Amino acid sequence: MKTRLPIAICFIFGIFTLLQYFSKHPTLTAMYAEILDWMQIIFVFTLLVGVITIFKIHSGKISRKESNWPYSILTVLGIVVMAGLGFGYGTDYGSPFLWIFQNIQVPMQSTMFALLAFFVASAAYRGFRFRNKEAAVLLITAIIVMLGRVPLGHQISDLIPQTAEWIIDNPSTAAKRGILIGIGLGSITTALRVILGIERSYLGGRS
Amino acid sequence: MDLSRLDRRIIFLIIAVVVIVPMLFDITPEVQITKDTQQIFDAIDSLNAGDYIMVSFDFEAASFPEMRPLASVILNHAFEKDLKIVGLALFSEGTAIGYTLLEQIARNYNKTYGLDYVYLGFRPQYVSAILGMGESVIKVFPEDYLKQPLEIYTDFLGLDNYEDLPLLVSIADGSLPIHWADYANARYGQEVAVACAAVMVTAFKPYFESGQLIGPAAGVKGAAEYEKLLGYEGAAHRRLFTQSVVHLAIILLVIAANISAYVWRKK
Amino acid sequence: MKGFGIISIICLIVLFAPLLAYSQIEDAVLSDTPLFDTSRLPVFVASLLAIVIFFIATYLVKARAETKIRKVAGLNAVDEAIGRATEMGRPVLFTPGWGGDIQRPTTIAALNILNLVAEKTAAYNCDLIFPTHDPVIMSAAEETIQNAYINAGHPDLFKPDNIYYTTSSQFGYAAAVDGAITRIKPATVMLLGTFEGEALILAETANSIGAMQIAGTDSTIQLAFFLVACDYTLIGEELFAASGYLSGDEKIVASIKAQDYMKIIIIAILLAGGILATFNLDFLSEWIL
Amino acid sequence: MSIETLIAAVLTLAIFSFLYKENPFYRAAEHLLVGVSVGYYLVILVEETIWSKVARPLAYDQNWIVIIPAVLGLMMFLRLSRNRAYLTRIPLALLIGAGAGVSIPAMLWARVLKQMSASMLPLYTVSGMIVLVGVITTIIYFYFSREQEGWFGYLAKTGTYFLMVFFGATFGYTVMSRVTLLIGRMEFLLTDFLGVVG
Repeated sequence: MKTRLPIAICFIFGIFTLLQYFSKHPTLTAMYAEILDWMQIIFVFTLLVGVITIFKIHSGKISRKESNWPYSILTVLGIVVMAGLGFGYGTDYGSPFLWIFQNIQVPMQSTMFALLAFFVASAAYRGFRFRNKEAAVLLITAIIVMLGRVPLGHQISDLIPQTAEWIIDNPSTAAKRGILIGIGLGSITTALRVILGIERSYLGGRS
Repeated sequence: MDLSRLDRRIIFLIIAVVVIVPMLFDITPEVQITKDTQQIFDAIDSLNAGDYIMVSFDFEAASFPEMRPLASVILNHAFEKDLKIVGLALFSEGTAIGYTLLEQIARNYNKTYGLDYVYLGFRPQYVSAILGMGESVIKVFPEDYLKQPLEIYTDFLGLDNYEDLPLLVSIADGSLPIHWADYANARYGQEVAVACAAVMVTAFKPYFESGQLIGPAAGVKGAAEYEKLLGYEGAAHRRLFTQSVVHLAIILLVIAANISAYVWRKK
Repeated sequence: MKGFGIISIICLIVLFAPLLAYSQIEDAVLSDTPLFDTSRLPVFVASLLAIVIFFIATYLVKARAETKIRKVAGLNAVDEAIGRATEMGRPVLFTPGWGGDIQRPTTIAALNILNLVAEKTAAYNCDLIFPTHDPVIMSAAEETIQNAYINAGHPDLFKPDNIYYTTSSQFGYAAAVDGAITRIKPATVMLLGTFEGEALILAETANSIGAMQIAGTDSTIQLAFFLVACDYTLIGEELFAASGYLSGDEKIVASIKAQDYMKIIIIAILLAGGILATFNLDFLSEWIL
Repeated sequence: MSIETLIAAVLTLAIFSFLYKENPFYRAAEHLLVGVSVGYYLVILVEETIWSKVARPLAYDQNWIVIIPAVLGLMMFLRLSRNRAYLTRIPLALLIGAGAGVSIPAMLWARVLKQMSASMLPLYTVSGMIVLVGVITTIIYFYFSREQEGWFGYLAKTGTYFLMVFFGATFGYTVMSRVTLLIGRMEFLLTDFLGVVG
């Protein structure tokens, strides 16, 4: 019962959503929309569980005075203040909730994203080596495209941006399609294994 | 010394220097206009004063640095042409940013909210929002971002659905333009132009080739080209110089590492 | 089959509830719409074909007990990676990326690998840390890891606090995992799942503390970054084949075989399509789309 | 300088300090970012979903069906209990099963059929030929039931070269976006915060 019921539910919902794709029948479409709503509702409740686990982990750290416990206060405070302001004073333009979002959350998020420029450089520095023929192809393509995307490439020779464009349109697109087809096939068989209950470690069975 | 085993922090420092130093100089490189940017420019330029244009801010907060110059050129062009702008956002994170930007640029042109532009705000579940506006915009957005009923903006009552909308621009950092193409264009025949992050261009390519999407103006280079078409050299131009220097620096670093590794191996 | 009756009744109730909700839809619309949407015929044929091939492959593998598949470098490294962590007395960190949710087959494939990794860390008594951006993935991972520890005979070693939700914000997640990597200093970092912009941030940080990195994703853009920055990278489909490799389970190997049979058919169709297109006959490519 | 700029600049520098090494400033910023962003998503998602999809339908439309997903959702809380945690498998099974069912036709269409159809180009053009050879050899690279030796290995090797071109091109292409983001942040520090440029 502990594993059979989940596997049965998985099978029924899987088959239903699979078959629904092939029909525009309003009843089936409505059922599908309803299931999508259910999925969202379950997600939000699970988010609450996630928030509780964050609280548990951080309050545990604070009460046990584990290493770095003062930082945990910041996390707990962040959640409580944001939730309090959001539920209490709304999320509209000019609300304190939005003020914190724009002046605290957004700058930090975009700075995290900007770290990528540094990491791109260090990864390229370390990883782009003329080790063998494959690595050479990788290196040379990357350099051509990097040059071809800025005015500098034009200034050296018009051939650079043209080559970059050609590479992206032809050999690069071909490989991308091959990768996507492979991913498609892998996804389909994985999904089939899930629906048929072959793969079920997350449902309590041995896979 | 084997340069190829350099401490990563030295690389970081080099990158920081090559970003900061070029910014201190006011150098604007010569930009060549590509047909993609020309296409979206022409699409907006061919509209008549008083026409509606819908601008969807389809990006998240973290990518604002890349999207800002693109959003600026589009809004500048639209205000300059006296188009009536209808703004909205399909990512919750882009909502406030879109409004702030619209307000800022509107001020430069002395445009009035409710008369020359409105901001509808955010709707979750973009597919149903995109489809819904094909039937009725006011049904999807009964109120604007400022919580006013949409009916009070009499200048915008002429906009019922996509039929009254000659052009929609999606300013996107992700794959939302594909949804605009699949739902607004394929089903309702809505013309959709795209200003997007540079990384997304390859993903959209088939849609541009088949004419389902117009454009794109992509990344900082697209924004700089657009600035040139509008007849000024703004933020994107200045950035493009820095951008070139950084690209060159990364390439030189890679070459240096390779030469050093080769010499070291020989020893 | 005790309990089967109850199970079916519950399932039927659960499934037909939405039907009941919409039973009042206008009858005219109902009778006017055909049950089958003919514009989706190509996908239907392809799905049917895929399912049939899946069953044929399962039958063939069972009948011939043929399980030979070629080696994939990244997968052979998994054992080495866990062994290394055990030797160094440091944990393994596994994270499925910000781009996926539980509905995505990639996430399921990552959880399958997680299951096998967890059985090994349980056997070696090596800590396994699993931060994620999605609360549902957190729940599924906890279930997976707990079962793996039970199956490995070490339920006592299971630490639920090591599987945690960080935040749904992309760069909040990146900041949290980066922080965890630099503070915990895991010997091995496994980045398997759907990644977006955060991919290289995590890979480079893992490299900076000297961790061995095994990456694998279906995000084509991030593959390039992983390939340059990581020790081992599972490219696209290799990630899906991984659990078959690692477990050697007959049924999973069969599905890898099924993928290969489909590839033969796809190549044949592509060749035929190319030749037809050369003579300006587009009906094949047009029918497919 | 406004208080907003000062706060944003301090936090920006705290995150950038991670590049030197992990330190108390980064650690503080990281924990704050996690907390604030969890709060943000919590508020947005609860308002969008629990209010509009559960509470309102129950209160105004008397739509009793939403009790089922609400109960399934509440079952997820059993994750927090030691001996009833297995019951969370039921809502999980619904999510995983429905997701798997949706993905089969979607993946077949977008990832397989669409890509195939786009690759069927006339072979007398250079790009038609290259695309077809590239797609087929890449697929062969991913063929698992055969060792990559002999003529088969040769084809797979050709596939690897195509893959390397793709990875190189993607890398080069993406650098542009990433560098732009850094320039944006630096502009903020130099212009809005320090007032050096602009």
